[in-house]
Amino acid sequence: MAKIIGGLTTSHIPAIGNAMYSKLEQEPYWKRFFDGYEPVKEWLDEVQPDLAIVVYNDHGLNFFLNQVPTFALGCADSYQNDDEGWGIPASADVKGDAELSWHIAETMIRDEFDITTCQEMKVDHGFMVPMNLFWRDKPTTNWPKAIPLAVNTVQHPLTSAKRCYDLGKSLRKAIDSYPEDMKVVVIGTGGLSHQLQGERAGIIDVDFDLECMDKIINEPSWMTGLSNDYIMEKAGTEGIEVIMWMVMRGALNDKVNVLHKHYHAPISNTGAGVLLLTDAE
Amino acid sequence: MAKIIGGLTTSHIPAIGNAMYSKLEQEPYWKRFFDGYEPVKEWLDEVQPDLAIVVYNDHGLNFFLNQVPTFALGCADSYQNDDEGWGIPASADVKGDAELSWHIAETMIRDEFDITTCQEMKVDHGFMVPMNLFWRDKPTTNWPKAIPLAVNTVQHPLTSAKRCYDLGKSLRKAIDSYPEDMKVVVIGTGGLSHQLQGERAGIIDVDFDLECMDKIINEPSWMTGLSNDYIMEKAGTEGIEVIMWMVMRGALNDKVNVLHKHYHAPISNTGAGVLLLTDAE
Amino acid sequence: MAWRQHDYDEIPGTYVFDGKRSHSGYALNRMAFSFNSEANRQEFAADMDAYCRKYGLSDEQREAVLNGEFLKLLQMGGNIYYLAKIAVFHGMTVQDAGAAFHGITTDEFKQILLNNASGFEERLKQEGGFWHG
Amino acid sequence: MAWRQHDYDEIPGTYVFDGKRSHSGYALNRMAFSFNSEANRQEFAADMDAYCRKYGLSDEQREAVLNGEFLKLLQMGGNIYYLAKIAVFHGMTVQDAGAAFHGITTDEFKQILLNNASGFEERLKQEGGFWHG
Ligand SMILES: [Fe+3]
Ligand SMILES: [Fe+3]
Repeated sequence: MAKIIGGLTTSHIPAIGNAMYSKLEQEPYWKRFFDGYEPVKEWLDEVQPDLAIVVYNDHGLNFFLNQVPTFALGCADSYQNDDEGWGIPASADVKGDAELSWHIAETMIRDEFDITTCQEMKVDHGFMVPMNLFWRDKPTTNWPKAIPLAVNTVQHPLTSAKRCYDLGKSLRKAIDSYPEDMKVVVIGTGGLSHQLQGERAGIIDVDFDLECMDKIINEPSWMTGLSNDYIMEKAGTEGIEVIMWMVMRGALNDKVNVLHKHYHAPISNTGAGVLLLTDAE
Repeated sequence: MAKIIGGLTTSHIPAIGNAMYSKLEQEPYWKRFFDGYEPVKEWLDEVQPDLAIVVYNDHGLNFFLNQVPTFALGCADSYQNDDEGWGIPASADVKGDAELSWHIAETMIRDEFDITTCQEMKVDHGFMVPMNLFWRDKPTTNWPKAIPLAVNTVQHPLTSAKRCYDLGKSLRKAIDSYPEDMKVVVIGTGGLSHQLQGERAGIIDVDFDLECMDKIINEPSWMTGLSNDYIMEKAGTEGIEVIMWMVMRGALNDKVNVLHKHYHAPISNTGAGVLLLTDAE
Repeated sequence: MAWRQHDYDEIPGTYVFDGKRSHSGYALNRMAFSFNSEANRQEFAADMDAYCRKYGLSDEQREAVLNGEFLKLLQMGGNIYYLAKIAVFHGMTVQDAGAAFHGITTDEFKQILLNNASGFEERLKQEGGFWHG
Repeated sequence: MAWRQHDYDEIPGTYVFDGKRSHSGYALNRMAFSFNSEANRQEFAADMDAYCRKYGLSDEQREAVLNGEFLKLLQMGGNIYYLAKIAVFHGMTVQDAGAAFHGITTDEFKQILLNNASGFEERLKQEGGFWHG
């Protein structure tokens, strides 16, 4: 049977992608940030997951505003990165698993989530930066397979932290009922506090970020009780991405073990948090 | 305040569009079918709705299989018909109401429906045939505004009759809370029994169709209790479209007045039902 | 890994268009979707074989397209609404396709439809309540 | 009919990208989306004014694009992720844009970020539990 062996979180901003592309990991500005991923990489090396479910938002590569799905699930055998307008060369394709994707789609729709199924899907930095952060030291052929799960955090009205958490529970049900032996990790990406736009640009709220990290670990119901307005007020309009971490959290047990936590700020305009959680009893 | 003044249902198959385009309404094959719309047209003439919400499915015009939303709501100021591959000239654009659409989107997403918002949307025969059936005698400039609400009934897994009914309730809430004075009708389209594909093509199940019509009027909980497998077994794989009638039903009161009902079969491959319902106390 | 089974797989003569079918028919349906454009229809009509190859159809799919074998196309992942866009080139309507699925003439197929619906006006009377017409 | 008000409209210096904004900025964002393609970027760079007209921007939007006035573009319905695709042509990063929103230099903006985060390592210690680094 398939099994979720862990939940990870990370920021996914393009600046991190640029830093990796330009090999700045050991520069003073970046070193402490990148060091925070080393224990997770070691753990991944040890457990060798077969597949990663990457919960992220598209920022205008695959989805334009003509058609914005609240939840979109990749249902293809591979996913393409592409030019987002900055001329950065596209990464290699990431291998998917269409059978598992459709099984997840069936479970989620039966659980009354109104997802969009995507048999072709370009994946932007929101997906590629996390994959690179966790697996860049390996040849692409050794990467696990991946399934993109895109959450709309761009075009309001947005779904809620609670709905994301509930979607995670449905995702868990889907994985637990998949008959193939597979080790799966779920990666919640985006956040933490940042606001890119307007006269309020530049928000970083360390207190809020640390409270989120603590509550996501120990008291997810605190997070599911927050309104989007409240999160945006505290963490900035782009900080709302943190609701995607709740999909990962919903896919784990009520109680979790914290194998790793890390926080750094600022990275570009953002407070950056890393978690590695596994099911406790 | 805006108000839902009635719920309508109709089939939407291309053959009906062809018959109107070729002016076959008085031919023996078609006459009884088209006669069934006359009382509804008279009622519409009398009540003059400002806007129609058309619940339909796209059959491969706006949505390809690369990206199939379970529920997609038009959020534009106008909607375009276009060539579906048969070379039939496109109808005139239909005027939308983006403000109301976004209000509906906000309500539905708050109510935990994971809809896709569409600021550009081509509308196929599933949308145009019903509009033409009800308003073709008027110049397009005198048509009400319309908002397309597309339900995936093509790419399985599909949502359920129950979920459609619940979406209708959220739609009702949205209309009831919209501050502008507007008279709105909700049109559930598609069905009734038909199967276009496979060695079982040609299903028409009059008993099931009439039972559906009766239960949709008097006992919607019967319909919400049906599985998609059961509906497809009885009404054919394309007969599953009847779940879209439940969005209309959910938008009305528990008890309704039947101002009109009509049934005819076969029309092309289909059992064709018409309903005009209004809220009872 | 095998695709999962579903209860609806048991319905005879029926090809529920689920992920498995859509996955196997993706190139075929993608080609059919392109026929929404008149320019593409002309290109296809001019050289159907080349157009099928351009869209990456399997050999079996390509042959079935060229021969207008719609039951085969259905079994190879064609969706009925997309197949309708291909049927046009064989001068076929959905009713002709329905007949082809049965291996009968269109007139015979239409008779089945009439038979299936026969007596519906009497049923309306039995049903009671007001019915228009 | 006026667009409905929202609680988030009260957050100062913040332009929540909702239906109202997206509706007013649709042509602008559509143009920015086209910059995902290198060919389109070249066409835009060759004649920005003509390209803006081709995409149906309002006069105010077009002028703000040409002048790189990103606060105005935000106020006229530009989405920040799409504006980032336009900022490239003015040699600007999101941090430069952030500074522009404040009317300060990028170095000053970066200092604000550092100030906002300052002392976070001490906070981690206060927070207790194991933290890496
Ligand atoms: Fe992001
Ligand atoms: Fe239909």
